[in-house]
Amino acid sequence: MKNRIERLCEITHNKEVSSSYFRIGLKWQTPRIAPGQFVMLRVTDSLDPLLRRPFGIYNVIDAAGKASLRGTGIELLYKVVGRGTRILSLKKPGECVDVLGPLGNGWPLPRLLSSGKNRWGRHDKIIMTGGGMGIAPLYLLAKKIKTGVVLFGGKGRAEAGLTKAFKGHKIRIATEDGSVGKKGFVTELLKEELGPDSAVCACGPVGMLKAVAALADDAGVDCYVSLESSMACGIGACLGCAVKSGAHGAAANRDYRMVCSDGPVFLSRDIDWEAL
Amino acid sequence: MKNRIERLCEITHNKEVSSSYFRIGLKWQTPRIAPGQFVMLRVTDSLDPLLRRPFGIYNVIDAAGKASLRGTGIELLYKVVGRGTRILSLKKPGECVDVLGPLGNGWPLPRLLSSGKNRWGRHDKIIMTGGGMGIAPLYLLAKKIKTGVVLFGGKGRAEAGLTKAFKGHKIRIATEDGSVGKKGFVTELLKEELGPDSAVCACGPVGMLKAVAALADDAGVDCYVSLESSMACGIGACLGCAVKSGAHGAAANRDYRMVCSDGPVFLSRDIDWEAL
Amino acid sequence: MKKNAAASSALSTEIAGIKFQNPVMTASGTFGYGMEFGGYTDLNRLGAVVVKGLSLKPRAGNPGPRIVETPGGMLNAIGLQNVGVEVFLKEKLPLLKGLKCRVIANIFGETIEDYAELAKRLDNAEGLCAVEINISCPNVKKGGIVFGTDPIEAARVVHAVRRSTGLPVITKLSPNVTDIKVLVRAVEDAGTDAVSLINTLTGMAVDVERRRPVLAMSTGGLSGPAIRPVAVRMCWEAAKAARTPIIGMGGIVTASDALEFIIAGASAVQVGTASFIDPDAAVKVAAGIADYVKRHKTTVRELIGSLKTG
Amino acid sequence: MKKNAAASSALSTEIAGIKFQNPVMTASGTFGYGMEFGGYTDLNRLGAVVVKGLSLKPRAGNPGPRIVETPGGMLNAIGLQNVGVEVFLKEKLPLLKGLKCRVIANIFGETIEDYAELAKRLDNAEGLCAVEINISCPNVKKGGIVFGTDPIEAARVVHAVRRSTGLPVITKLSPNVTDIKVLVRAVEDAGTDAVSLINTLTGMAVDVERRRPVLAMSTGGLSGPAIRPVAVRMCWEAAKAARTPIIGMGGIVTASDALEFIIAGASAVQVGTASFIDPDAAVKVAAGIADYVKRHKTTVRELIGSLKTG
Ligand SMILES: Cc1cc2nc3c(=O)[nH]c(=O)nc-3n(C[C@H](O)[C@H](O)[C@H](O)COP(=O)(O)OP(=O)(O)OC[C@H]3O[C@@H](n4cnc5c(N)ncnc54)[C@H](O)[C@@H]3O)c2cc1C
Ligand SMILES: Cc1cc2nc3c(=O)[nH]c(=O)nc-3n(C[C@H](O)[C@H](O)[C@H](O)COP(=O)(O)OP(=O)(O)OC[C@H]3O[C@@H](n4cnc5c(N)ncnc54)[C@H](O)[C@@H]3O)c2cc1C
Ligand SMILES: Cc1cc2nc3c(=O)[nH]c(=O)nc-3n(C[C@H](O)[C@H](O)[C@H](O)COP(=O)(O)O)c2cc1C
Ligand SMILES: Cc1cc2nc3c(=O)[nH]c(=O)nc-3n(C[C@H](O)[C@H](O)[C@H](O)COP(=O)(O)O)c2cc1C
Ligand code: FES
Ligand code: FES
Repeated sequence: MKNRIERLCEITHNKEVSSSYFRIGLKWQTPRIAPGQFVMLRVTDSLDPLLRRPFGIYNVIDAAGKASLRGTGIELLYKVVGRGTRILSLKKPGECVDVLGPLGNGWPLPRLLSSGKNRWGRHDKIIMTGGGMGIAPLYLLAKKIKTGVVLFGGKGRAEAGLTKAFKGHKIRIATEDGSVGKKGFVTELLKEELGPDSAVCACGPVGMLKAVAALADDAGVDCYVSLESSMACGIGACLGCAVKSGAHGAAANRDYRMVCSDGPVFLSRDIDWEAL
Repeated sequence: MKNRIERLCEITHNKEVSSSYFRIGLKWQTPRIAPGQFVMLRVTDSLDPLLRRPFGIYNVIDAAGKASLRGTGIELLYKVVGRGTRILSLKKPGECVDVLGPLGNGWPLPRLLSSGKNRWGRHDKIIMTGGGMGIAPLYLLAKKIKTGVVLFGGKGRAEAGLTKAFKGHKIRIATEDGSVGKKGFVTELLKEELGPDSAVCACGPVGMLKAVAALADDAGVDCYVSLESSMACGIGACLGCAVKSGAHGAAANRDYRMVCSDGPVFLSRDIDWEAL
Repeated sequence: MKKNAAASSALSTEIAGIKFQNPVMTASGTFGYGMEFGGYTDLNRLGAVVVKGLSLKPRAGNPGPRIVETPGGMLNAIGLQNVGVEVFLKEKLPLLKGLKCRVIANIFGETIEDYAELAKRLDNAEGLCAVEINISCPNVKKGGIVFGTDPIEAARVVHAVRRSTGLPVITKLSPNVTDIKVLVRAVEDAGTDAVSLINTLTGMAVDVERRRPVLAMSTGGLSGPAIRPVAVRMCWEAAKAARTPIIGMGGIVTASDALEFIIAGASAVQVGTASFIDPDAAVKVAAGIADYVKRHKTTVRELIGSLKTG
Repeated sequence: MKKNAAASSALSTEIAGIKFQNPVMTASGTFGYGMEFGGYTDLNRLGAVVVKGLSLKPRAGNPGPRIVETPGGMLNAIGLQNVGVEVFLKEKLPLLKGLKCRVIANIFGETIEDYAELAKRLDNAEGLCAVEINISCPNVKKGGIVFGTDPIEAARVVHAVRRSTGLPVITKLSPNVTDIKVLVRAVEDAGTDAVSLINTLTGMAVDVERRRPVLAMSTGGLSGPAIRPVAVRMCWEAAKAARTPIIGMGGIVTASDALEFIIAGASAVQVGTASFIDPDAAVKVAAGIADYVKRHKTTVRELIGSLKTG
C-alpha cells in the first residue's frame, strides 16, 4: 500500500550558480514527473525548523542526459531566503536529504502540446513567463515545449543569470535595473509577445502573476499560473495552503483550492486574485 | 565590562578515538585554566537542541606542546550519547563552535600540590580515579600532578582505550569484563592504593563516586569529586544544576550547591550522597 | 514486520469497549480523511484514523495565510474547512472500508443542536467505531462561545451528543483552561465514554516588517513538539481525575514521546503535526512502541498510568 | 556602538512614570542577581535587570533534577531558591549601584502578608525602581493555592503590596488561565501600575525508561522559544484589555521576537531563557531593536501596539 515516494536522496551537487541562488542535484530513480510539480524537502532532522520546505522540480536528469520526464535524479534551483534554505545550502555532495514527492499537478502538458490541433484550436504559441526564482519550474516545461518562447523578469544581473540554462530556447529578458535585456518588468515583454493564439504559463511573485493574468485575460487566452503558499503537508491533508478560487471557480461549497494538491498550477481565471 | 570568554572557536580536529568516543580540538587563546574546569558548547544555532552542553576540559594545548594551563587551544573528550553530542561529532575541522568558559572551580591544585609540606600535612599520594568518560578532566590534573597515580574503571576495551593518553603516568586499569587490566570495579584498585597520606580526586558516574567517597571517608582522607548535573546556564544564574549539600556542608539556609559555579569539584563530605 | 498474536495483543488497548490493535491514532485535522496518506503509509498498521472535523454543512474555512511555522511547532487557523457530514458518509468513509484500522469521526458545531444532529447522522454509519467531539476549536468564533472552556456548556454538548448516538463518545478537550480536571469531570458526568486531549493552544505570530499578524485570522492553534510538555502534564492531571479512558496527544513525534503520554495515564495516543513532517510517522510510533513493549517485557495495558512519582 | 541622544530617546520607553533607556529587561530567575552576567555582557546597555524572585526568608529550593530540555524550550522546577530579601538588600543590590540600567525586584510569598511585608522591606531600597510581583509561580504548592489563577486572590495580593510600598508595582501573570483579560482587569482594579506576562506554562516530561517524571517535582514551568506564540497572543489580549502598560515576555531570543511583543502592545519586554544560551542575548536584542527603529524611521513608543489587524 505504501507506494508513493518519500525517501532519503543523496546529494550529487549543490552549487551557488548566482549570488545566493543554488542548484542542487539529488539522486532519485524518479517516477514520471510533470513540469510544474514540486517536492517537499526536510532540510534537517532537528525539530527547528520543523516543517518541510517546498521546491519546484527544476530538471530531471536521465542516464543519457536527455530531456526526459523520468530519470535517475532531479535538480532544484533555490534561493537562500531563510533558515531552511540556508541549511540546505550548506549541505555537501554525499549527504542525504529526505524528499517527499513528486507533488501537485504540474502544467497540463497534453493540452498545451496539442497546439492548435485540438478542439480548443489555439495555443500555437506557448509563452512561458518567469519572475525571479519563478523561472525554476519553467525549465522542465521549456524542455518539453521546444517551440515556445521564454520571458524572464528579474531585479538585475544576478537573477538574470538564472536563465543561462535556457540557451537553445527563444528567451527574452527584462530587468528592473536594465543591467540585462530590456529595462522594466517582464509584462512589457509579454505585451509584445501575446497574440490571440497564445497560451501563457507563468510562475513568479504574486504581483507579477496578477499582472500577467490580467494581460492574458484581456487577450482572451488561457493563462496557467503556478502559485506559492505556506505549506505543512504538501499532500492535501492539512488544508493549510488554501487560496481562494474565483468566480469561474469550483462549486460554491468549495471556495478554497489547495495549492499543494489542486495546484500548484491553476488556470488564472479560477483564482480570486483580490484575495491573494 | 565584558571580559569573560564566550566565543566562536575553530575546530582543529574531531576524531573518533575509540568507539563513539571523540576527541575534539578547539582553537582558543585560553585564559589560565584549572584542571577540572569545564566549558559549555553550543553545538547548533538551531533552537533544537536549545541549550548548551557541558564538557570538562580534557587538555590545554600550548604552542610548545607543554603541559601548560594556558594555551592556544583546548581539547575535549566526549562520548556520543544523544542529539547534542551526535551533532558535535559530525562537525568538521574548520567549522566553528560557540564556547562559553572556562567555568567552574576545578580541583584545588595549590592544596593538592603542597603534598605534605602544608599545614594539613598529608596528601603525599594523589589518587586520581576516573570512571568511563569521567577520565576526561583527570588528564589535565595528571599532567600537573606528575607524582600521582591514575586509576581507571570502565566497561571494557573501548572505554579503556581512553587511557592511552596517560602513558608516562602511573596508571592502573579495571574493566567490568576483564578485557583490560583487573576484572571488576575501579574501587578494588582504590582499596589497594588508599593510604592515610592519600588524597583522592574522582570523576565518573554517581554510583562510582559514591563508592569512592565512602572508601575515602573510611580511610579518613580528603576526596574531591567532580559531579555532573543537568545544566542550563553554566554560570550560577538559573539555579538548575543544584545538588544537596551534606551535613558538613554550607550554612543551613543554603542547602543546595550549584554544580556549575560552586563545583563541579566538591569535597565529598560536603555532598548529601543520599539525595543524589 | 510480522507480528504474532501474542505481540499484537501486547500492543492492543481498549476504549469504551472498543478494542484497538495498537494505541496509535492519527489526530483529527492532520490526516485528512485518511486516503490522502494511503500512498505514503500503511493505514492497516494504525490503531485508528480520526478524520478531519465534520460539520453539518460543508465549510469553506478561513482565508490564508492559514498556517505559520513557529519554534518546534506551527500555528493553524484552517477554520475547520470540511466536506460536510453527507459528503463524508457518501464519498470518504467508504474508501476506508476493509482496512484493519478503525475509523473515528470528529465533529463540531456552532450550536448544541448542530452537535446532536451530527451525532444522529453518524449513528448508523458503517465502519465508524466512535465519535470524537471537538468542543475545543479556538478558531471559529461564530456564536461567540468556546464550548470547551466552559464546563457547563461543554457538558451540554456532551449530553446532547450522548443522547443522539449509540456510538461511543470521546470528548476532546481544549488546553486553554485554568483547570483541566474541572472539564474532565464535567464531560464525564455528562456521559462521555472517553476524553481526548489536548487540542491546540491558542497562539499568535506577528510579521514585524508588515506589523500585522502572520495569520489572516490573527490567532491560531499551536501544535507540534513545542507543546508536548504542556500536553503530557494535562494528560497526567486528567488521567488522575478521570474515571474514563484518556487519549493523549500534543507534539508526539517518536515512540518515546507517545510512551510519555501512555505512562502518564493515556490509554491511547494521537499523532498530529508529525504526520506533516513524515507521513509515515504514526506507523513508526506504533512500531517503536512495539519494540519498547518487547524490550521491557510488558504490555501497553500494563504501561498505562504506570508513572511512579515521589 | 555609540548611540546619540536622538537614537537613545527613540529607544526609550516609560512604565508607571519610570523611564527606561530601552525596552529590554532580563526576566526574573534567568539572570541571577545581575552580577552573574557581569563578565559576559554589558549591563549598562540593558533597560532593566529583574532579579531572581525574593522571599522574606532565604529558600533552599527543590531537589534535583530541577531542569530538563524540551523541544525549543525547557522545564524548570527551581522552587524559587533565593538568598532572601535581607541578604539581597545587603549583599546583592549594592553591587548593581552605578549601572545605567534600572533594577527591579521580583517578589513572592506564601501568604498575602508575606507579599505585603516584602514590599515594605523593599520600599526605601536605594537603586530599586519597581517591584514585580510573582503571583504565578507554578512550582510552590505550599498553602495550596496558586494566587495567579484566581482573580480574587490575585487582586488581594496586589492590593496588599500596593498599600505597602511607594514603588511602582508590576504584577506578573500566569498563562495557565482560561481568560487572561479577567486577571488583567482584576490586578488593575487592585492598583497595579503595570502588568508583565507570561510566566511559565506548566508542563511535564516523563523518563520512559524509568517510568518517572524527569523532574523531582514531577511538573515544572515551560519557558523558551516554544512558548512564544502563546505569549504573544496573551500579551496582545492583555494589551487590548489593559489600561496600564504591559511588559511582554516568553521565548524571546532575537530582536524580531521582541518586536512581535512590542507591536502587539507591550511597552517593554523581558528576555529569559535566551540568556542561558547566550549571556549577551538581552543586549543583542536591544541592539537589534535599535537597528529596526532606525531602519523604519520610527521609535519604540510609536511601535507599541501598532499591530494592524483585519
Ligand atoms: C509549490 C512551491 C514551489 C516552490 N519552488 C521553489 C523553488 O523552486 N525555488 C525556491 O527557491 N523556492 C521555491 N519555493 C519557495 C520556498 O519554498 C521558500 O523559499 C522556502 O520554503 C523558504 O524556506 P526558509 O526556511 O529558507 O525561509 P523561512 O525562514 O521559512 O522564511 C524566510 C522568508 O521567506 C519567506 N517565505 C517562506 N516561505 C515562502 C514561500 N513559500 N514563498 C515565498 N516566500 C516564502 C518568509 O515569509 C520569510 O520572509 C516554492 C514554494 C512553493 C509553495
Ligand atoms: C560539568 C560537566 C562536565 C561534563 N564533561 C563531559 C565530558 O568531558 N565528556 C563527555 O562526554 N560528557 C561530559 N559531560 C556530560 C555531557 O554534558 C552530556 O553527555 C551531554 O550534555 C549530552 O548531550 P546530548 O545532547 O548528546 O544528550 P541528550 O540528548 O541531552 O541526552 C541523551 C542521554 O544522555 C543523558 N544525559 C544528558 N545530559 C547528561 C549529563 N550531564 N550527564 C549524564 N548524562 C546525561 C540523558 O539523560 C539522556 O539519557 C559533562 C557534564 C557536566 C555537567
Ligand atoms: C492543521 C491542523 C488542523 C486541525 N484540525 C482539527 C480538527 O478539525 N478537529 C480537531 O478536533 N482538532 C484539530 N486539530 C488539532 C489536532 O487534532 C491535535 O489536537 C493538535 O494538533 C495537537 O496534536 P499535535 O501536536 O500532535 O499536532 C488540528 C491540528 C492541526 C495542526
Ligand atoms: C530557571 C527559571 C527560573 C525562573 N524563576 C522565576 C522567578 O523567580 N520569578 C518569576 O517571576 N519568574 C521566574 N521565571 C519565569 C521567567 O521570568 C519568564 O517569565 C519565563 O521564563 C518566560 O520567559 P522566557 O521564555 O524568555 O524564559 C523563571 C524562569 C526560568 C526558566
Ligand atoms: S500543504 Fe497541507 S493541504 Fe496543502
Ligand atoms: S547551570 Fe545554571 S546555575 Fe548551574
